[in-house]
This record gives sequence, structure tokens and C-alpha cells, in this order.
Amino acid sequence: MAELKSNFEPKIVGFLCKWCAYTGADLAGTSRIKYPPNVNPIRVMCSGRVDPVLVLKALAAGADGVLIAGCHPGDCHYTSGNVKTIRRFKLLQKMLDQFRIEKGRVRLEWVSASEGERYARVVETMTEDIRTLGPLNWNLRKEA
Amino acid sequence: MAEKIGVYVCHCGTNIAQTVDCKSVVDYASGLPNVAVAREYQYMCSDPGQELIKNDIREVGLTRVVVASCSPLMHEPTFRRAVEEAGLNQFLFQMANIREQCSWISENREMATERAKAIVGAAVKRVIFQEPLEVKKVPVNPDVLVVGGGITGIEAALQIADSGKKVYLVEREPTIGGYMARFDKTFPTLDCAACILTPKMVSVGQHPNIELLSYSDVTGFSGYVGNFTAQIRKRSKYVEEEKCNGCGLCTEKCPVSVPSEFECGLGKRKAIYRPFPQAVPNIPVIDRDHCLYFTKGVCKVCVKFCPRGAIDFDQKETYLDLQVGTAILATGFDLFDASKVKQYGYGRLPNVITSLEFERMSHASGPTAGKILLKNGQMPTSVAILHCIGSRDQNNNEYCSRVCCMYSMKIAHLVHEKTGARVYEFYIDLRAFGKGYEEFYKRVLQEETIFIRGKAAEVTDVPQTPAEKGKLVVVAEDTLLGIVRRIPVDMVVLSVGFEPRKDVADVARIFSITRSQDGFFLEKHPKLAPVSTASDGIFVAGACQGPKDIPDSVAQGAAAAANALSLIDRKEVTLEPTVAVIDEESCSGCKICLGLCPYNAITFDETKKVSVVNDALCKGCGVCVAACPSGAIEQRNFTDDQLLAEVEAVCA
Amino acid sequence: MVSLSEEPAERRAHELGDVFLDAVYGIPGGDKIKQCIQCGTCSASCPTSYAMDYTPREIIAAFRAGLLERVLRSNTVWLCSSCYYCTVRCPSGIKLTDIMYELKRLGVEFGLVQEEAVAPTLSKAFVDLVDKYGRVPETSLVMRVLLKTKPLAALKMVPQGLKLLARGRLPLLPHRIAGISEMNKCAGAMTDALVSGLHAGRSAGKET
Amino acid sequence: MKLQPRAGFSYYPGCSLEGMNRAYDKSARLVSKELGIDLAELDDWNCCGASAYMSIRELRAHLLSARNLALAEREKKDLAVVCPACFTNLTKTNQYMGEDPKLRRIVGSALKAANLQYLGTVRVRHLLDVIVNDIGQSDVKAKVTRPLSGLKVAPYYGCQFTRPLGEYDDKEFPMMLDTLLTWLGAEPVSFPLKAKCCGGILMTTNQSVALTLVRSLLDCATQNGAECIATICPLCHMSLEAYQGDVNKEFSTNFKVPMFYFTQLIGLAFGFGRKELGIDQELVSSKTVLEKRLVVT
Repeated sequence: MAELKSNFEPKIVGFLCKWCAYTGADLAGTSRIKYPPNVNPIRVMCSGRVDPVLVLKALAAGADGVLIAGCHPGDCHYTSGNVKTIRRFKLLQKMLDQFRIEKGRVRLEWVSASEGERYARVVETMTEDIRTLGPLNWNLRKEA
Repeated sequence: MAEKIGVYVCHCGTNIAQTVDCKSVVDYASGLPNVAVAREYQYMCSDPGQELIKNDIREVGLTRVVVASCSPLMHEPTFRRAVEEAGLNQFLFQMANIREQCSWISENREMATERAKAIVGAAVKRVIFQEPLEVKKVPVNPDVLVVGGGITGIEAALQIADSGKKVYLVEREPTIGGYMARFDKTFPTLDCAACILTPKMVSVGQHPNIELLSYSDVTGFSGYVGNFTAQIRKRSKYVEEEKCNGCGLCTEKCPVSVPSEFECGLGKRKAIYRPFPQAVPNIPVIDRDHCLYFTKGVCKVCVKFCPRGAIDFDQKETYLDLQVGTAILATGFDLFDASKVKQYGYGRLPNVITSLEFERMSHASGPTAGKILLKNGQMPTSVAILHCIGSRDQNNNEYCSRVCCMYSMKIAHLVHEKTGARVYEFYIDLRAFGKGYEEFYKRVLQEETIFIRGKAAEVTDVPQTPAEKGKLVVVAEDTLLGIVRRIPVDMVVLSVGFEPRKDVADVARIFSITRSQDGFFLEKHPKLAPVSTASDGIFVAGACQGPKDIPDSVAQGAAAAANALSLIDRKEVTLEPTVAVIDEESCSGCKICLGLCPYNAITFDETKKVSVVNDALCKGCGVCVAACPSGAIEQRNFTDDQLLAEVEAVCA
Repeated sequence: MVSLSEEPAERRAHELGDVFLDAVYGIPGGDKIKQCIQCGTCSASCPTSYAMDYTPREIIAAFRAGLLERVLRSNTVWLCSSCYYCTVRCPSGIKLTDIMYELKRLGVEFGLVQEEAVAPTLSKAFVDLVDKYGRVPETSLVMRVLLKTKPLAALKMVPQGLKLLARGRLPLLPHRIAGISEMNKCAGAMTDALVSGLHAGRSAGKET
Repeated sequence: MKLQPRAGFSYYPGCSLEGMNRAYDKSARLVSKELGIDLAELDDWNCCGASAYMSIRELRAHLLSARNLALAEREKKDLAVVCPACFTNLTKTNQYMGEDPKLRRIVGSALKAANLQYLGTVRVRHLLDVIVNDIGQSDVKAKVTRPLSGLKVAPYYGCQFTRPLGEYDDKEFPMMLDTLLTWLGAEPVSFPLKAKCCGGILMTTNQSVALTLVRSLLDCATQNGAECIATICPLCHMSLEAYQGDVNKEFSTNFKVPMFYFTQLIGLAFGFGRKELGIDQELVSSKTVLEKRLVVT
């Protein structure tokens, strides 16, 4: 069992806002910071664009976790897009609770354009956390 | 209709190819549905690389293109142009970032290659759902806003104004001139700062194309490239600018004397004052906190003496909206507060001063009329200059402030010239990188300045030997000798470093621009777009982007001006068509989207009972899209279908 | 210049070098030592550097150059009085005081200490007493150290001791804490875990 | 004025307060009680793993501190400490265990062998910090019945009160003791060396170096007009008091500077007697100074 877990490579979908998080992730690369490859970046204009349905669909499609990353509160390129993300995220967490999906699987993080190091760290800890949680297999769970 | 997709995998020299097996990625891509051609090439961004794409579009009849290379922030515009040139709509192109977010983050070739395949796979799936879009063109307002009237802002404003365009120059202080107006000489040429700055200040004041808004700040900034609205707050000077002729009688007669900020508190000013005689505009302001009329309701001496009746105690602050097409931020820096590092005794030991205080002392029209004096009025016989105060220090600012080495040597020269005192420089590394700088270092060495390689650990007034009695003792390791030295001196000058302005976060927020780790404004690209920002039409110049000396600041001011002028002369700019669109059929009229839009771009059509997006105002954040309960709103080029295609591809 | 006979010693120093590097990097924040810019703030902030064979900055330089003998045979690390000036002032964030502790430990472990130095003896006596009683009876500590290092000095201390005794400031009977056995049980468990490699990356030898 | 009862502390005296610095312990307990600070000695505490121990064993030094922290956590109390070296060691372990998961794991599993655990909830406080910041000016002043008017005191902090981990005061020029002294009516003199090192443990191992440091401290204090020195560290106190004679011998000086633990000065101002505060155990007589300033009993 333990061995099974350690071989498990989590699949994580990362929705990164173009202005801060995606640029921060670029900076991590430019600075040659090494981090696990488990988060697959999908670029959106603003973290506020991330519909809860998108998150649920990602989990249903086989993702073991979802990362939403945007500008720090107060620094949103669109003034207040991320404030709406925060509100929406709370709602989303309630939904996930009802589906009995562990909290650590879906995370909201703030990464500014200058925080390459931070982005790498976020990816690292999230990957490790989900590795500990094990595969989600949401479709199988739903059936059970 | 079956799509024909072309996939191009870039080696980027060895940047990608070293960690990613490009051949294997190409093989993988060839096997994906709808992929008609898959190729690899050493540099896709080069002309031959772009030709590959163009040829395939013409010859093979590609309908979609995916380039797997660097970040879209680097070369998306390049490839879009190439695609468009070959006759395909530029939005039928998608970029797969396998460099910044793939090859550079991994040392494991196998893992990196797998990740590259996932990223390319997602782009291939996504591009199928992409639609041809038309870019929107909007005219550019030729007026420019320049924020900050230091040497950088002055240079930018003059360059633009001289080309015949209108400039609004906003300055927070009562006068323009910034720090440079407070310096004595400038390195390495030893030009007098005032001699080279004052003529430029006068030109700004008199230029028909420059509207100078002093004692003012920007409180709001909205719109988009080419069409911004800036909200300016003009603080009350309590002096009517139209009436005042700058005779200075009010200042002369004012009975209140307080420490002058311009003189670092070393000299006095009145409650109605100009910071210095060459101020532009040459109009005094009343300092409410000290004016007897405002504090005690008495005096009015200035009113009595003003020959033009220009004093107006009831003047209110006013707000005005300016329409501009571009903005240049030249908001400058703050100096490190030396009292934060208690070991150097600033604020406790009287003859420990900052470098700016030295500048004022050395300035011919400063508080000591250019004489270098101790607090007891005597000339020092020995002076220590301590480098890196607040800089290169994890306890304070990690970065090098870049100018202190040179200005410290300038101070050494001035002390030598004016007092003949023995001068010590305590340094970690000497950074004399500019034109003529190394030569200046040699000159100061020749003047027998004593350089001690070691950061000063402290300045103490507790003597250990009779020779140290009554002196300031600088303690440092002479690292070239490996011994700790205690050097008794009369005066210590702290070479304080640069910091971002205290309100830098607020300014960044107002202009929607980002900052780098050190707190300064972040440029679009450190080498290739040093004065641009991630926000089109907003430029940064000078020390607000990072510590800079005068030559570099002036160069950046001019560069920002050139960038703004180039934009203006294009006459129109294209806007990303990634706006929100509402499907009238599906809209239920719930109005949720109205309150969410940060730009008030959505209105409600009362006759049709549906929401309507105003294209010109929509900035394409997609917040309304995510919120629409009936799924009636889509964001162009970021549709649900497109994002889901990516999600499914990476989860497969 | 290098004679053949020196080779084994050099090799030993080389191998030790890696052990030492790992040990220093391994303490909390230890790898910041890589960022030393040799500015000398530590040396000039150090109250005892004037008496040191090598300044603290030179210790870092020597350490980087692999001159371990020089680092540890010098009196420098044992002259550190733990005033922490270097730690709070270091512009590179190096916790030099903590590193000095690590170098002391390594020196004791590998027998690389100055022969005439008293400090290692004191530290060892201190450890023995803590392990025995759980606390340090100061009288026993001082006597032990002096008897071991300078018996004559111990005699000289008698009047001072009598003075303290007269003022009720010298307790003669050490107090043993109740939890001494549980304390040593914890320590034993830690050693076992380290030796069995449960906590990889932490050297076990020096904790025995 | 009635003092509000405050949440209690586990009191950690540390080894040197059981030894040569008993007067510090005695006076600390006395004035704490008077100020309404509930100090209950931590049951069966052990050595903090002080510098001499740290010099031989790193992990076990942390383990020693961790046991004390675990005991205090069991009492659900913060830890009040008087010895700055203990303060540093306990705080360091507390902080490093929070930051370094590996250390947390190693020390945590060792504690388990004695059915102990430490979750990291204890705050380590120095008693001076508690008195100045929790009790505060008005409550301290309210207890002063015999102001130390005119008593010129050099406030001596030593090293480890603020360095490296005491975040409540400046690391170069602390002011907390100065402030407290003014509340007591005393006159803290300017003492630029107030946070410099006394040599500490070097007094036993490299005496000539330590004596040099003590000399410069005594020099600086007396030249600034100090009649006595207030300390907060038992080791500093010992260096400056017990070795004053050695300094005089070594450097042909004639220092006779009485030393007070800061708690003794508080006690004097509160009207307690010399004996109650352990001042009778001093090695450099304070009689003349106290008589001159009318605070003698």
C-alpha cells in the first residue's frame, strides 16, 4: 500500500491568471528553480474567470487536485477580480465538502509576478499533500 | 470539417532540447487527431522558423497552428503575426509553453519530456475550439501624463513636449527638481547639479506644451491603452497661482520658522515658503500645520504684505479629470532611514550624518553655505564614509543601491577639496561600472583617500585609548589585513541606499502595474522592454523601477518618452478581442453580472430584458462569465469549450 | 612542496571536508554560509575577535577553502562567547553563532581542538553533569573543570569560594531532578532512531 | 489601585538561580507576587541545554529545552524565564521546531519515549518583558512606596536578552530596563555599552579576555556617573560582581560598583528589605550608595 502511494504521481490542473500567477510561474523557470511537474498550467485572464463548474469538471475528468492561483488581494489587474474568486472559492469548498472531496485537493493561492520561488513552493507542497491523500478517482467514488 | 493542425516544437538552442526530447514530442504530436504536420526546429522564432509555419499554411493548407516553445509572454505576438501573414486568422494559433514552465524547471529528461507532451497535447485539443476573431482598433489620445517631476520626469516631459505633444506633469511637492535639486556636485564629472538641472526646470515651467500640476497627486486612473482618464487632486497652496508673481515678500515677512524638509532639517524655512529659491513653479505654499492663521487664527502678515492679494486661506483642494493616451511613471525613490540601524549612532551621535545631509552642507546655497562643519562649528580633520547603509543587507534591503559607491567617492573628493581632512571609505565591494567611473576611483585614490575593505560594524563614542577620546570610532575589520581596526574620526557620513517610495503599493494599485520582489515597479522585460510594463500604454522610468544614477535615469526618461511617442504616432492601437459576449437567447435577465463588472461595462437593456456588454469598456477579465447562472456569457478566446478541452487533455 | 607522506592526511582532510560541509549546511539555516560576502561585519562586531588566531570571517573563508585543521585547531571557535552580535548584524543572514556551536561539536567529535584549551573540557563536564542530574550544579562544574585543567588555579579559587560560601551562595549538594531517567530515556530513543537511520540526513555519531 | 489577576506563568528559574544567583530567584518571586504575576515553578524542570551543552550536542540540547516546553504545555501556561541564556535556548528550540520539520520529527519522537509531546503552543517570555509590557507603567508605579530618587543606575542588558531572538526590544540599543528604572524613580545613566558582552562563560575558560570586557563595562558605567549597575542576566551579574576584584588586580583599577538584579531594585522601590531581596548576599557592598540615596533599610 505504502509503495503504491509513493509511485502515485498526482495530476493537478492549475488555473493561473495571466498577470500574476502565470508570470510568477514563468519567473520560476527563468530563475531555473526546480519543482515537480505535476501541476499542468492553464492560462486564464483572471482568477475570477475560474467557474466552480470548471473545477468540478476537472476533478470529474480525472484530476487529483486543482490549483487556482491569482494576484494577491488588492493587487488584481482587474481591480477586484480576485475578491470575487475568494467569495466563490468559499462556496466551492462547501460544495466539495458535500461531495466528500478533501479540502487539500483544491487550493486557492496568491502568487505575484515576482514570486517565482513562492510558486515553486506552492506546487511542491500541494503535490506532496495530494500524494499523501492518494488518487481521487472521483468517478469511481461517485459510483460507490 | 476536419481541421488540419500544424505543430512546431522549438529546441530554443539547448534551452529546451537539453531537457526535453523534442523528437519524441514531435512523434507524439504526429499521432494526435487532426494533426497534419509536426516538426521540430532549432529556433522557431527565427525567420526560417517562421517560414516553416507560413509555408505549411500555404502548402499543406493548415487551419490551426500550435507552436511549442517559450512563454506566450515572450513570442506570442511574433507567431500570431507570422500566422496572419500567411493568411490565417491569428487567433487560430495557440502557444505551448515548454520552456519557462517545462524544460527550465526540471533536470529529469524523461519527466520533462512527458510534461512537454501533456502541454502540447492540451494546446492541440484547445486550438480546435478556437475561432477567428477580429482585433479592435481604437484611436490613441496624443496627450501624455508624466507622474513625478524629478530629473527623470523632467527629461521625459521635455522630450515629448518638444515633439509637439501635450504633457501633463504631476508633481507632489511644491516644486519640481526632485533629489537632484538637493545635490551639490554630480559624479564623475563634478558638474554642479543646479547648473545642469535649473535650465531644464525653467524649460518645463515655460514650455507651452507642458501643463505643470505641482503640489498635486494622481488619485485615480482608469481606461485602456490610448484612452485613459487620470484623476488629479490639486492640494491647496492657499496662494492663487494666477495672481502670485513670486516676489517672495510673504516669505520674508512670515514670522514662523520651522526646520526645512528640503534642507534635511539642517536649515529653516517659513510657514509660507518655496523649498528653494529656484523653485518651479515660483509660487509659495502655506504649510497649514505651522501657519499661525491656521493654528491660532491670528497673524495674516502675508495677506497684509502681498502686493497682489494672492493669499487665499479659503482655497479648497480641487479634483480634475485628464484624458490621456499614455502615462509615464517617474515617481522616484525614498532614502533608507538611517535611524533603523542603531549601531551607527545616527540620531544619537551628533556628527553622524547621512549622505543627503552632507550634500546640503556642501551645497553653496545650503545651510552652511557650502562649508563642511561639525556640530560645534569646526571643520573636521578626519571623516569616515560608510558604504552600504541599508543596502546589500538581509536585515534591511537585499539589493545593491548601485549609486552609493560612486557618490561616496564624490563625497570623499569634496571633503578632501573643502577641508583637507583625512578621508576613510569603508566598503564591501567597489562598484565603479559606468563611463568615467573607474577613472574617478583612481582620482580619489590619488587624493589619498584611505579605502578599508570591510563593512563598518558600528560607530561608538566609548573610547578605548586616549587617542579615541572625544572622537567617533568606526569599528570594522580590514579584511585585506585580517585585523579589526578602530578608526577615530570627527565625522561619519552614512551612505544610505534607495528604497521604493512609502506609498509605492498604492501607486501600483492605482495604475494596475506590478512590483518586483524588492518593491520597485516591475518592467515588462528586464533587458528588452525596460521601461514598459505589463499594462500597455503605461511606462516606468528612473529610480521607481530600481536604484539608478542620474545618467541612467535621464536615459530612461528619454526612453519612456520615445516609447510613448511611438505609440502616439501609430495613431491607433489594437485591443485584444478577449471580451465577454452575451447570448441574448440564454440570458435570463437576472442582472448578477451587472454588479460584478469592475468597469461598469455591462448594462441592462430594459426593452429586451437582457444584459449587454459594452466592448469598448470590457477589459476581458471573465469574472461575469464565471458567475452567469444560465451560462449565457462567453469570453472570447477563453471559452468554456476551449478551457475544458485543455482540462480534459491534461487529465486524460 | 607537498611530500608524499602528507597525502593521507590531505585525503583525510578532504573526506572530512565533505562531512563538515554537510554538517554545517544541515543545522537550521546552515546553508546560508554559502552566501557569505566576506564583509567582516562579524569580526568587527565580535567582542573577543582581538584575541582570536583567526577572525570569524577568516574562519568562514578557511572553511570554504577546506582548511579544516586551521579552522578547528585555532582558538577562534572556543573564544565565541555567544553574544550573537555577528548573527543579528550579518548582512547575509548567516547564523554564525549557531555555526560556531556546530564547529565546536565537530571539533570535539573528530578530536580537532586546541590542546591547551579549557573550553572543551568545561563543555564536556557540563554535559556529564546535566546527564547525571538534569541540572547543572555550578560548584561541581567549576571544581571539575579546574581540577582537570589547572589544579593550582583551583587552589587559588578557595578564598573566592569561601566568600561565596559565607554569603550562602555556594550550594554544595547537587539536586537530581525526578525525571532524570525519563530524560535519559528520551535521549536514548533519539540516539537509537538516529543510529538506525530513521532520520536520514542527521549525523548520529555526535549525539551518542 | 487594585491589580487585576493575570493569567499565570510557569516559572523557569534555570540552573544558575539555584546556585550563585539565588538572590535573583528570591527577589524575582517576591516582586512578581507583589505585582500580581502568578509564577508557579515548572515542576521538575531541567537544564535548558545552555551554550556549553549546545557546544557538544545539538539535538540533545534541543531535546532538553523541548522537555521543559512540553512540561509547560501540559500546564497550559506560558513560560516566564529570568535568565536570558535560558530564554534564548528555550526560544530557539521553540522557533526551530516550528520552522524545521525534521527537527520537530526527531525531537518529537524522542519525547514520546517519556510519554511527552510538544505541539508548539507555549510562548517563552522574559520576566522583564512581562513586567514592562503586561503589567505596565501605572501598575508598577502604584506599588512604588520608596522611589529610588536620584539613584544613578547603569542599565546593563548583556547579550541574550534581545539577541538573537528577543523581538520585544531593539537588538543594538534596548530601552526596556531604562524605562522600568524611571518608573521606579531611579535615573538610568547613558550607558552605550549596555548590550555588549561581559565575556560570560569565558570567565572560566579564557579569563584574561573576559576581564578585559568586564573592565570596559565598569569603565563606561562609572564614567557616565553610574553609582551601581542593574543586571537582568545571572551570568553578567557574576562576571561584574565576583570578578570586580580580579579586574582591579589585573588592571590596577579601583572599582567598587555595587550590582543589583533588576528585581532587587524593583523590590527596594516597593519597600522590601535588603534581606528579603537577598541583597545581604552581595560581594560588593551597596551600603554607601543606598544610604546616600536614602533607600537603605
